[in-house]
Amino acid sequence: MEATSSVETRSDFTRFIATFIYAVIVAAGVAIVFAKTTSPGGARQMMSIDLDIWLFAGITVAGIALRYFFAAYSEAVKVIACLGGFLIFTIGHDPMTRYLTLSALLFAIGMYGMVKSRNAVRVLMSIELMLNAVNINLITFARYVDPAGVKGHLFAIFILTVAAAEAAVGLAIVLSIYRNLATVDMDRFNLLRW
Amino acid sequence: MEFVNVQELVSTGVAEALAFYFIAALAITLSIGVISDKNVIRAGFLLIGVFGGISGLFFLLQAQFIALAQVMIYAVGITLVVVIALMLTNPRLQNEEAEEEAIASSEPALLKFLDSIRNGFPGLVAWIAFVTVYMAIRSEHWEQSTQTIGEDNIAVIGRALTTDYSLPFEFASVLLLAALIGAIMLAKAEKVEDTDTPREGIESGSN
Amino acid sequence: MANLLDRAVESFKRVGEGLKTVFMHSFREPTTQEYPEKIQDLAPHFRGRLALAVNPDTGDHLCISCRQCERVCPDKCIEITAHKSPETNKLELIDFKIDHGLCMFCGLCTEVCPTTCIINTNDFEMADYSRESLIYDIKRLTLTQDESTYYFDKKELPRPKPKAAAKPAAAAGAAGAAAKSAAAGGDAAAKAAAAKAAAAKAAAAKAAAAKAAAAKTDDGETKAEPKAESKSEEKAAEPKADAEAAKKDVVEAKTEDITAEPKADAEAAKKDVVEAKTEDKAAEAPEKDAKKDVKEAKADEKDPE
Amino acid sequence: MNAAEIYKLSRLAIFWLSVTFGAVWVACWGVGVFIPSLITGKMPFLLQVDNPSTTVVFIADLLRSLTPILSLLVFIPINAMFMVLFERRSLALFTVRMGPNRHGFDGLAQTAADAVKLLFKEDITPRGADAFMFTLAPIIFFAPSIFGALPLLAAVTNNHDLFKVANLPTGIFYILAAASIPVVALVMAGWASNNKYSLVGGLRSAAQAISYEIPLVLSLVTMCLLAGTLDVVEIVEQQKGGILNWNILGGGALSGYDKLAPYWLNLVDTSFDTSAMFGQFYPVPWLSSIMAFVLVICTVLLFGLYLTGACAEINRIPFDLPEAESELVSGYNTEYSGIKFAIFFLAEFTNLFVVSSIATVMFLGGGDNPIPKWILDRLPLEPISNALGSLLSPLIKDLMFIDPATFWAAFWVIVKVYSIVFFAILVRGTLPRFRIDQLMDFGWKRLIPLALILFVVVVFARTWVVCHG
Repeated sequence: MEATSSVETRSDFTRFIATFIYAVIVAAGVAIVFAKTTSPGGARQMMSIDLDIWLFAGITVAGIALRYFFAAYSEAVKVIACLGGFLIFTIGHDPMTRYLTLSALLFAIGMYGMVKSRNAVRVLMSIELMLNAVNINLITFARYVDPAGVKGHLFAIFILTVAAAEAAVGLAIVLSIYRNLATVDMDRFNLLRW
Repeated sequence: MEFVNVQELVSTGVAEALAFYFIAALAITLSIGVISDKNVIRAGFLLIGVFGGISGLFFLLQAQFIALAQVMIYAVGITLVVVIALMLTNPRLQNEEAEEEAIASSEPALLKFLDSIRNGFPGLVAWIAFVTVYMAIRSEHWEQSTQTIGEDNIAVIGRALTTDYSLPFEFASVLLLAALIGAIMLAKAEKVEDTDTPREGIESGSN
Repeated sequence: MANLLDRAVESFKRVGEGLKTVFMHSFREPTTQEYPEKIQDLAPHFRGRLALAVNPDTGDHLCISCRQCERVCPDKCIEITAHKSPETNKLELIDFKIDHGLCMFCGLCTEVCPTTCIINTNDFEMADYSRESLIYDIKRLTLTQDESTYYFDKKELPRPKPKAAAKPAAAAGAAGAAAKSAAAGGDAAAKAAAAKAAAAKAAAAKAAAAKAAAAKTDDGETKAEPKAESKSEEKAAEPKADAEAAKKDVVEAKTEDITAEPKADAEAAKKDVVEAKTEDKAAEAPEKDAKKDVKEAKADEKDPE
Repeated sequence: MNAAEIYKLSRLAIFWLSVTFGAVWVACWGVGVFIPSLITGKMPFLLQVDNPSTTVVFIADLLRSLTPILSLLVFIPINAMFMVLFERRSLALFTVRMGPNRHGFDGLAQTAADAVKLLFKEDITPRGADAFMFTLAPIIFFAPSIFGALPLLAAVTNNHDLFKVANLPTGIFYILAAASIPVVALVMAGWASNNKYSLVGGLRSAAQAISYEIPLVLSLVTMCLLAGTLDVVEIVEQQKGGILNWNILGGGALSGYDKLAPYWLNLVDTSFDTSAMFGQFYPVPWLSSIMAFVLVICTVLLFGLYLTGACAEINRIPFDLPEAESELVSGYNTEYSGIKFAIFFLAEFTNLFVVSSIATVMFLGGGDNPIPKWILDRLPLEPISNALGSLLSPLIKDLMFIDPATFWAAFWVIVKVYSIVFFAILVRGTLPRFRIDQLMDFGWKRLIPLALILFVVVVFARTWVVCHG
């Protein structure tokens, strides 16, 4: 996505190597966390409190750098960063935190996609993704905090309903805009200028 | 000889963790595909994969009803999304995007740098949101219950929907009806001659 | 609402009827035949593989090497090798080749054959592995005596006489005269004809008329008006009402759709012509005779108009 | 009369189905009973292990749990092969032809030959196609028909010990969810083929599936309402006891008549107070009796509705718009060849089988004997079954090789399923294809209102009648 001069100048081999190096870096980060949590007396809570966040920040910066200066493959970097970050954050945690972290990650991805995309249909898809992330959250709480009640399930059902309605109306709006403007590009929707 | 309860096998320890990580990896990878795939139709199909993974997570969380509803609604619903995306997107639009990117890449260095910072802004926001939410999750300690969700979960849901939650249920039905009518009204072609000749487009509208 | 219900019930009934009909079809005998096990009964005049018949009674080869088939063949797929025997001063057949890869099964060769030697059999399974093997030599072409009997019976061909029985020239003359008179004089001529050849002659006369009709429709050889066709058929048929075989033929001819299948009719008739001649050993230039007959018959027909 | 061909077809069906079932039966028994017993030392006379290790026990349990999937994996391809032949021969009967009868026993090897041919054909991916999606589509199309059929397996085998694991409390909902997945695969196949015919086929299938899923689901939901549960095993359990107890005839609305029939026919002592029993089933005498018959009419209509919706859902004639040969070459599978096409073909027939099985379980009482119990009791079956039981008792006791209840359940299920399949073939032989606008009109303007009306009527009628469940 980022249009940089390095994209044109780097060869495919360099880009691949950069991506690979990035994968190795992330794997190293994951290994550090894994070693910390599995070492004797190294329960998750005993870990220095911000290590995982610093590690995640580190791999993010490394990813941006490799992407910007060595033109590593954009999608691959994103996938590796997300998977690595997810592992760093969840290894050694109880299941509930795992689910909640996944939910947060999916929500963040959906948010990024919603802001970033120019295609209106893709924006709708991102919104669906965010709603689903919320659903995971609700069901997780229903499972681990209140198994006897079904409030989480009920809210999830209502969210499904709203999501379906939102998809229908959203697509209808997109369709109608497309009829008028012959585009689904979000940047060109200037109907509400005044 | 005792039989193995498959659900118990899944919900205890290692097997569940393995299944969780597998599904999570799938969902994360596919959702990144959704937001970054060049082809929006392909992105739609990947989104179905994400939803399938999430419904698998619901199965792991013993929420069978939600999992199945997820499959049923999204398998058909998202197919619709894809179909509409299919009808709306033509190769010409994608080419335009590529052209604009090419124009953007030929700007002077400083502008380009500023541009890339601007481009990176959504990523930054998402990153901060994720880390913040994670820190909140980590710092909070919920009292976790050890019991599992009962088999008659669906009956409980049904009863709750028709007794305690009947008002939101009705609201949801009204919302759906309104959405249905609204969607039909919006999507209906007004006149025959309007359908194939779009009104004055962006070119003339952007002056 | 009531209308809707009526229509619903009506449509259910119709669909049910359709389902019932289709289901009842499953109790009908299949119309398909399992080919290699069951071979359909083919019509006697089915034009299958060509073959050379032998005399059903004596087993003599019927071919006299007249080369008429070779000449008439549109595809030039027949090749006859013959030489003149120094002793009898007659043509002797050495080889007879038919390339079935070229043959289009028009049946012209069987029509012109004066001795009913070359015939169309009912065999249609000629698939082979190479083009060369589709060229049949005399060995493969010649039928056995039994097969010849079968085809002669089936096609209702008159049995040829043994070779050395009658004098060819005289018989030919008689036959020619008889045919001419039959065509020209009609009733009286037919009665006057010799009792022995009555049936054959009548048939010949009728065949001549039929051939005339066919010729008119098929090619522009003769310029008769279309009107004359049906009339000529009847006229030609009337005179020979007394002859039994001829009568039968006439009935058949009448029942058949004349305008639709004049060709087939003509073929059958032509064969009769050939038979008549063969019986009288009219080996020399029989076609000319037939043509003459035809012309005369035509002239006759035109007269009344 | 065409007795010969009909005889041949039925002989073929009996022979082939018994072979298939024998194979599946042996496979299930071997994996689910024999091997676990062997490795845990429970096998008499063979291997005596006193205390098997936990690993061995775990493997044995795993094998048992995998039996349902295994049986489906064995059963589905073989059965689909037979169904292709069955369909071709039945269509031949209807169109006064012979059908394939050359290879093997009455053409039995014909489909096998076709399958082998398809497997060895070149697998072509068109230029410009999305290769990944193109390959994924047949798999997504086929997989749900295997996984979706799992609860049915438990239902049709009388909840046999081996198949218990396959059951889910959400049974029918699970099946419906699985059944809605293939449409995604069709759109995917249509889009990925880079061919406009395929694309139109895929889009049509999406539109059609969305339209006809509503009446389909509504009819099944109504039956679930009548039964009071989503669990297919329980639904089958409720319908036991003869044809009058089946869901197609009011879901037990007539079971009062069924129960009272022997008394009215003077088959048992007449001193029994029938009116009390009648009142038990039909609390408000006249209204209840009428409502029972209203229910019967409704459920029969719902059965027809289900069959129609199912026919459209699996793209069979007269609803095969997505693959209309005369308009779209072959629709979504135009570009497919070789093994991918074979998978599409296999899945289509499997879907037909699964859909018929759902109808059997939901409407026709699963593996239930159609003869009412009070007639069955009067038949001299007991001595026969006793004799058979004593004959086979060593097998039954130790190795559970033959379980008569399961056997008869499987037998009746197959009879019912194949009757529905035969009916589908008959419909295919009779009705011409719809036009796309007729299809949509029929779905939205006729079937969905009908389904809603029936739903409401059933809800009201049910309050007056005591149904099972």
